[in-house]
Amino acid sequence: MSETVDLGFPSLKLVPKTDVKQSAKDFKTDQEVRWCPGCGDYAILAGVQSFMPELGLAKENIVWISGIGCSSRFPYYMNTYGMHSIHGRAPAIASGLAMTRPDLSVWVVTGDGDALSIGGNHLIHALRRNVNLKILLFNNRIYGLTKGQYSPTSETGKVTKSTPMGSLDHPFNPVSLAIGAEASFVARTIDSDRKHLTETLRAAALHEGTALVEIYQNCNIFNDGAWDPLKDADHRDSLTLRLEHGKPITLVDGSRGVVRGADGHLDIVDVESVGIENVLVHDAHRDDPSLAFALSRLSDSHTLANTPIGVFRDVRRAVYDETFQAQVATAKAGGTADLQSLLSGSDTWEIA
Amino acid sequence: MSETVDLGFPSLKLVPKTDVKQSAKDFKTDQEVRWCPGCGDYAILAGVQSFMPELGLAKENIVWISGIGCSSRFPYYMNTYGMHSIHGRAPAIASGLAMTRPDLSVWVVTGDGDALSIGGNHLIHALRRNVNLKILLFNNRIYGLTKGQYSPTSETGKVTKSTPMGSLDHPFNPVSLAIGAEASFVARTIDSDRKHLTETLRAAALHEGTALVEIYQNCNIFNDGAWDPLKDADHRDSLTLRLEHGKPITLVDGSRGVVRGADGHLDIVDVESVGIENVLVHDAHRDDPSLAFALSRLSDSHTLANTPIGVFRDVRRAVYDETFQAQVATAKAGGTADLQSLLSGSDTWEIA
Amino acid sequence: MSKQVVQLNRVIIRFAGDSGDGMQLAGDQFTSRTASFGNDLSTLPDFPAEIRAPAGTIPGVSAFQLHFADHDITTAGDTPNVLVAMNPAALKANIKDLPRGADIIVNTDEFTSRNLTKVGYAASPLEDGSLESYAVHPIPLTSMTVEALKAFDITKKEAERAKNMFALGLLSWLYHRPTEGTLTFLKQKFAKKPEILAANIAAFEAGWSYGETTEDFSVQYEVKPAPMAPGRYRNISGNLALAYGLIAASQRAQLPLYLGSYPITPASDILHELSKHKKFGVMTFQAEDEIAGIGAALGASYGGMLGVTTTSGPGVALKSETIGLAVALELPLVIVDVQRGGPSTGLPTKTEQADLLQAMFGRNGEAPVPIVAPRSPADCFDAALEAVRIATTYRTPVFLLSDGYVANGSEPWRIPVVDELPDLAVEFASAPNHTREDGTEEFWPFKRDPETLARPWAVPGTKGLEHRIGGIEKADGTGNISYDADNHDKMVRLRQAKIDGITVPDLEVEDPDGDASVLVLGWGSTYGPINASCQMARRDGAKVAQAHLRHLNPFPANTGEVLRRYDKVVIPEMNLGQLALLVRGRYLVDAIPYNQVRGLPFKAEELAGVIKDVVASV
Amino acid sequence: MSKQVVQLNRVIIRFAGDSGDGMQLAGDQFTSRTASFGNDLSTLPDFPAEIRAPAGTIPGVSAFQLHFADHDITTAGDTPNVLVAMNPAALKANIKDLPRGADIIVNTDEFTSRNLTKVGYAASPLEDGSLESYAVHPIPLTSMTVEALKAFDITKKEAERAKNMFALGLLSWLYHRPTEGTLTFLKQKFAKKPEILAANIAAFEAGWSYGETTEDFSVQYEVKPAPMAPGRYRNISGNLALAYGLIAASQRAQLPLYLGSYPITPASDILHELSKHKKFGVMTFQAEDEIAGIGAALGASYGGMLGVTTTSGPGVALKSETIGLAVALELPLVIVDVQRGGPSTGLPTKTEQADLLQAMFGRNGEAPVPIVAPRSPADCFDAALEAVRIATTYRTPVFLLSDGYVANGSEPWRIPVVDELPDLAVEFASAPNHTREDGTEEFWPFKRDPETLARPWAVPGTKGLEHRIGGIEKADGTGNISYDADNHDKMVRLRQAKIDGITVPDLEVEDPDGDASVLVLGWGSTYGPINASCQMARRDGAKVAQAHLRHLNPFPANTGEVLRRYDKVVIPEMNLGQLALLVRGRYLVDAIPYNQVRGLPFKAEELAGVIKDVVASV
Ligand SMILES: Cc1ncc(C[n+]2csc(CCOP(=O)(O)OP(=O)(O)O)c2C)c(N)n1
Ligand SMILES: Cc1ncc(C[n+]2csc(CCOP(=O)(O)OP(=O)(O)O)c2C)c(N)n1
Ligand code: SF4
Ligand code: SF4
Ligand SMILES: [Mg+2]
Ligand SMILES: [Mg+2]
Repeated sequence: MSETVDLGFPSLKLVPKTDVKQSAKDFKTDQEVRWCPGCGDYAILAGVQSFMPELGLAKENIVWISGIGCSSRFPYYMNTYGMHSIHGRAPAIASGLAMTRPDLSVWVVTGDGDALSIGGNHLIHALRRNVNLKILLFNNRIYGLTKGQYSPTSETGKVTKSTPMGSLDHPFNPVSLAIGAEASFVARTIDSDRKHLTETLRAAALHEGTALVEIYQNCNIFNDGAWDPLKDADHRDSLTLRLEHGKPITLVDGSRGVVRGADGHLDIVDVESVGIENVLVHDAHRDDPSLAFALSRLSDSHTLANTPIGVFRDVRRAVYDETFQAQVATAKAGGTADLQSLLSGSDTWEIA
Repeated sequence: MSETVDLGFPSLKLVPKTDVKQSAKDFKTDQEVRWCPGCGDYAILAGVQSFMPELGLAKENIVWISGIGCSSRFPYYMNTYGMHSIHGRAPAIASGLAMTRPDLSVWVVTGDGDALSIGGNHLIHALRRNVNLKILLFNNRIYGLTKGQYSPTSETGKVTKSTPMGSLDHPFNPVSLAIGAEASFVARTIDSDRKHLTETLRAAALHEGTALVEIYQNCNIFNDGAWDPLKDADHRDSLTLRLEHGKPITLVDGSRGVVRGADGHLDIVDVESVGIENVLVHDAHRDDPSLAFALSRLSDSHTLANTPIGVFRDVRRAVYDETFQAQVATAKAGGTADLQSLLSGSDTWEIA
Repeated sequence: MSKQVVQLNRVIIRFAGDSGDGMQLAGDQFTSRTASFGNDLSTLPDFPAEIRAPAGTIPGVSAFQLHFADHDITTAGDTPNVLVAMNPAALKANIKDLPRGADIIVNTDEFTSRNLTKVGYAASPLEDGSLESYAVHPIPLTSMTVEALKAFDITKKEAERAKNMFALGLLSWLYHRPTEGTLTFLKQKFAKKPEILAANIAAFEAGWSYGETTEDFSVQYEVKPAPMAPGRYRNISGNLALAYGLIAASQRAQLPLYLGSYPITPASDILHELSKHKKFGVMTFQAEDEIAGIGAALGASYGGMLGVTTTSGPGVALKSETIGLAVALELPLVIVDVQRGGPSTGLPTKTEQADLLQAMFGRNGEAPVPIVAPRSPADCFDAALEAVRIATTYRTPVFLLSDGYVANGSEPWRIPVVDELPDLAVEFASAPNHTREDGTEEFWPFKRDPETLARPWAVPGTKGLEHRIGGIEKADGTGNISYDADNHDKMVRLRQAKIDGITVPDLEVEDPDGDASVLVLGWGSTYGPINASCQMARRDGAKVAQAHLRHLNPFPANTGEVLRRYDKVVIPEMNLGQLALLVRGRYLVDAIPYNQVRGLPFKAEELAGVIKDVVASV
Repeated sequence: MSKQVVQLNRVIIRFAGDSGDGMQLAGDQFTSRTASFGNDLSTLPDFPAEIRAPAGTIPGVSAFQLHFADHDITTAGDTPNVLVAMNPAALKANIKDLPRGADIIVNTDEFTSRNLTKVGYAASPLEDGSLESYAVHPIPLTSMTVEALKAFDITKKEAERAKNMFALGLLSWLYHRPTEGTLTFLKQKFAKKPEILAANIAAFEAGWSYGETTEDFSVQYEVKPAPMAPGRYRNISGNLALAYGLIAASQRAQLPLYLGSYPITPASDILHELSKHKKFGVMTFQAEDEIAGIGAALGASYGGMLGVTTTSGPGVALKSETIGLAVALELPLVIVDVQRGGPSTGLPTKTEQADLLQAMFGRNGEAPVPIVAPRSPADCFDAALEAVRIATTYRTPVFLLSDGYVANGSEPWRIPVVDELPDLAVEFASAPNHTREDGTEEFWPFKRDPETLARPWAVPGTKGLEHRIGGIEKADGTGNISYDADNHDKMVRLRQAKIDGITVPDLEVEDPDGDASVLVLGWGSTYGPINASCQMARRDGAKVAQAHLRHLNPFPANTGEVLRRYDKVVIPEMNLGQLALLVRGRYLVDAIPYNQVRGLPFKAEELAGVIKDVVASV
């Protein structure tokens, strides 16, 4: 694993550094991993475990908090502090921890049901507050742990145990939702693409504030192949749009790219016909989230054509835990805290 | 009140029509209105009561459902069916009613705390599902009923009882949030502008599916003047952007208008300098919500400069209650429902 | 070769293997055949919370137990006569439950040293003599299955997967089970995969033949059909019976059924089942969470549907506030709680009875809710009808308190004749119910029926009855908001009186000799084990009576009187004494709680011991 | 003109007017002066749920009652000696509580025919003789105030608003109250509005002078200071005392206080208060809902903070699931429930004790939580310290069960000396606590302290103690996930034993003559009324003892023994008998519940009657 000092991770500036060399193995626990063989969660776990040393943090200052779902078993397998909480509430619990303990690096693992169904409210509020949390949303478009009901990201018409005639709900686009909820950082990556996963985790870790990373994850038992078009070697490069700050936004195979149409909306056209210099250049740091939002709308929820992968948005704005702690510090600096005089107040009388 | 037959209200096609001529008075109840004198809720109530006859519906087929908050007292004052439920849950309760009773016109009244704080999750899910509900969100940027704590729409830095040193949260923009949550109809209007309020209610009523109407409302007790810049005659016309489908988007006074900048994002410029023909024309019916989203970002949360008012987005997509009822109808058409044979199943034996 | 046939009264079989070994399926099939053969039976599936827990580990073991007999039985049995152990973990996890002499069929292919170490066996129990008090049948199930299927055009993995069918075939032979149903089932299941179908059938037949040919099995057993009341029967699980009960109630009430639910183990199957029956007008809505689920159901009830919500304990906790609203609104609503091990996430796939007090009291303020609990899988059907009767008659939310054991267990069910089911017809309000002093008529949403104390159910769309309801205290009668002190006191008492006044059948006592001095009182799924244990205790001379509460709120009117008839009352519960607290507090009877919180039903024999001790102490 | 001065032992004053009339403020000021004058006192604010309910209506009446005396008192009093009625609604709403001969000061300006009709007075009660058994003082309060302020540069509306100061001035004169504090208060309040300040002072003085000059008042009253234990005193309300108690506990425990909360009446003021004290390291977080509020608090507790959440009944319902998680995680957490009228939204601004059973049982599974309840406003301070002691010592969520009466009422409080407060120091785990067979050391998050059964609190950031916790059942000791049946049973019992084993002080009995045959048992805010009623009953010769439970779970060890000492036990509660159920169920004592659910505290006299009846029946 590469040196860690360079990156600096401003978001983790208050977290103690490790003084030993770490490897992925240091982040493994002795607990048996209880996912189905072949589950995409394994790849994500391995990716995270090998990325962790890069942070260079004291292991004991890292905390993983999850809700409930297959994905939410994650903390048991990370040899750091961890809490497997209750369904949907991890962002709230993690917020309380992160706000009060700036010396910790707090990570949340959640699923498409956990984060977007029961936990939707906590998620959008964490995003707008911009608490220093890194939220990994494992999206398999299904409820895994409860054995396969459709989820808020399932495509309309999905036949599941609870929807034998097909689901009716229009799915959320987690990236659009997050941007609408004032997110300062939103990215998307894929379980099977280790390199991209690592890059994305790094970008999230570097971000100051809440970072939401949507990870397309395969549930091979209840929704096998949900993301196959983006994975199989024959199609993926012609379906996936790579978002890289400062680079033109094109499909991985370079054939088609994103341009701004006459009426302002984004089109996907043949790169050759317009010239690469006319392809929209990605700007993840724009204050105005409208471009990021527009990019999030390019993909087709059924065919997955034109699915952007990478960092949609990454901007710096006030971080909740910082301002939260700053108010306490200001108050403390403003005078001594004398409990006795607080209790007494100003209006007292004496009985002899 | 004008004739009603013309409008047709496709969203209400299954709701029985009235055969008597109604007036605002028909929608008043005998209950004393319990808002503070001067509260913006009065104006909205009056506006709604005088709009109602336009729908031409049988009064008994209209239902108002609310959560908890000052605004949520609304149903008590509407002489229709109504339920004052619990904090944040009105969209869920109303969804159950609307889904099962296509013959009803179901309206939800909620506040910025009720809808966006405790009720955020139900709101975003109602929007993505597109249940045939009209949701009026009274936004006074404060918790009124609990006596003045900041709300999810309060500007950052707001000093309230719970935030003596100023609030830290970055506010939600309800329109952006709704669009991120896949809303098919989003509009904004102001309590004091009766004409615009009525127009907006009409547009919402015409919409098939969930319509979210954000109404800027003054709480003269705990957040007096929150929207004053958009109300007082001296400033409002130079701060408010009027959104009207098919018309160029300009400030009400016409001085400045919205144009698409070179890098694609929206700018507000002197109309004279660019010419009115170059000002962006509003298109509320675009499938792609990106323009509506970009428009929602134009206003400044503190100064209220460039606040768009009107219908941001109004598109037709599958309406949940329709598809919901259609599945039931299809199933019913597909065979007779024989309870006895259901109970028996296929694997039985007889004991003589 | 025709073998000796031994007649047995009853048999307990436990299938155990990895989560992926198909034990639940094998168990289900054996059960279905046993049912249609006419035995009485009772089943107990027991599986881990993970979808596929780690292979070969003890926590990963998935088991299915079946008890069948030529007479009336009420439990899935304590100690298996036969254990099918697909791997060392399955053996280790289950051996302690086996009586000496029990048959153990082991899949020797899995007894590799790696698998043995994984579960902490130093040496193979098949070889170290530790199993000598059992009748061990070591069979290379996997390889024999693969061998039998080598002619088929399927992968090795697919072939290996059919080993559960081999085991099922063997067991079916051993207990003389009919085979046709299993074949029909396989044909349906693999209709679209003919090769796999053929392979599974072949595996099943190979297992059957193996039994017939191997010398390892010298006898074949037979369990005669049990005498049952005449009628048509089927086998049914609790969740299925509960779903059918709700559908039947909806039909009998002529109210469309609307389910608002959020998936949670072990309740999800009710959602799954109900969502299949749209043709009965059943509407199901998978909501964003439990709160929305019950909210939508309440909204539907308000609109005149039969609103239902299904969940388990953690979901009930989330629904509490809305249940309180339903109490205040006085609208019908059925809340199904399929209890599981707690607290918190607890043991999601295990059973427990620890939500009784949550159901009674888990809301702010005085908010009484009736509670009905089924006693067995088939009884879920009747209990559902009863819950609906109470909800619609009294305009109140009702708890239907099932549990994991009842929900997943199954038993034979005499199929009811639809026309004989209770008539649950409901009347909506259609006209004003109050005359003002000036003679004008008006509608009072909180004017009560003098007998039931129920308020009128006036659904939107009813002309002239427009009114508003809400969670704030309402004036008696008019339903307008009221902060009046006396009115509040009155309304609190009226709501309580309404629930207290619900007519429920008297508590019945089973005391064959009529001279018992000790009463065993239970509720819910403990019925079976308590019944079995009382029978055992009686066989050993103990004078003991049994009574079982279906209604936990209100209690039957004669409850106090019944309890006071006995010197001692024992209350066995799968919690720390919840019914005991209620009964003691209400009737001041020094009831003795006997509690286990093991995620599993009581063992009848153990419970019989407890009962005999109490009887002896009188 | 100097008037006759009459000495009184005690006085009860009730201020009543529209929500906008400033009655709460006038009452508060009168109370503060009375407190610093040295009387014992007790207050009862009573206001509608609306911010400004409709003017002139009965539901819109806002009242403030103060009872003060030259001796120890414990209630805000039953029957006011003086009523200040700012309008006809205030008169009508309160007249029934007045004893004959009571003084009524009415603002005649508001007795217009429109206002009279609004509340259903056919004729003016000031003129129709209906008030002849009272001493009515008709005063045009509004116009006199406006008149007195005509020199000021303020609007008429502003002048009218000062009428509460006129009334306060008059009452202050009537009861010889010091004036300085009121002037200081006004100076602070209107520091930025000098004209308004001057006007308010002028109004106050005008009221005072009016008393002195008018012939309507011929006597002035004096109530001597009450003898109290030596020390420095202040007046304090329950919510404030509770907030201070939490801050003090945080300081004494050296744990930063973290409040995660969502506003709700009547608990919001605790959030407001705590948010002012960041300099004590107090952190407050207004969350998006109750679930997030408790979630964040639990997260903070996990991180080593003193996690607290504050709410009222409907909020508790929402927090239930997370409370269950806290029970499973065994982390300290204080849950403050300021009870209000229920069920559902109920009566948000009124008091009730109907959340006791919710606090006990409102969660799935066996999830015991200790409960502490303050008995009076000042006692909230001590109760908060006690709740924190239990939470941190036993690593458990704890309920602190206040109510609207205690929260908003106030009384004199002897200011504690900080150094004499209990030491609540906590030790975090810092090293491994278990030695493996091979001699290596490791950390077991669920290895318990043998005495308290508490598990170690190992906060993130502690090197070498990395571990994972969660809501699934954990293996005893290691804390690893465990689905084992025996382990679950053991863990359920261990969690229960931990709570049952909490050391709490014995229940004390107050029985001055030591020969009582009847015990009155209470909990929470009923202390004052029960105490007063027992004193009344004793004065009338009834032999009665009083005991009051501060700890509702676990009960003090001697509770059963105490209860059994008496022929009869009466349990008065502002619910339908919740403590009574627990006590009866636990101790099989035939305790007699006496219940009122009126949103208001018991009246001592009424309760004394009940007690005397019971004593007479023995
Ligand atoms: C309060 C509550 N409601 C419901 C459940 C049941 N439940 C557990 S996980 C889950 C959904 C899991 O879906 P997702 O978050 O997508 O995770 P996955 O299993 O797919 O990784 C549900 C409904 C629960 N544990 N708690
Ligand atoms: C479960 C629950 N939590 C909290 C409350 C207290 N509460 C009532 S209204 C409200 C906020 C109201 O704000 P908003 O929705 O903006 O309505 P407004 O009063 O401003 O119209 C709160 C916190 C409650 N009634 N129920
Ligand atoms: S059910 Fe799906 S998501 Fe869950 S562990 Fe198995 S493969 Fe993974
Ligand atoms: S508090 Fe504010 S929002 Fe509520 S009624 Fe009064 S003015 Fe209106
Ligand atoms: Mg999922
Ligand atoms: Mg508001």
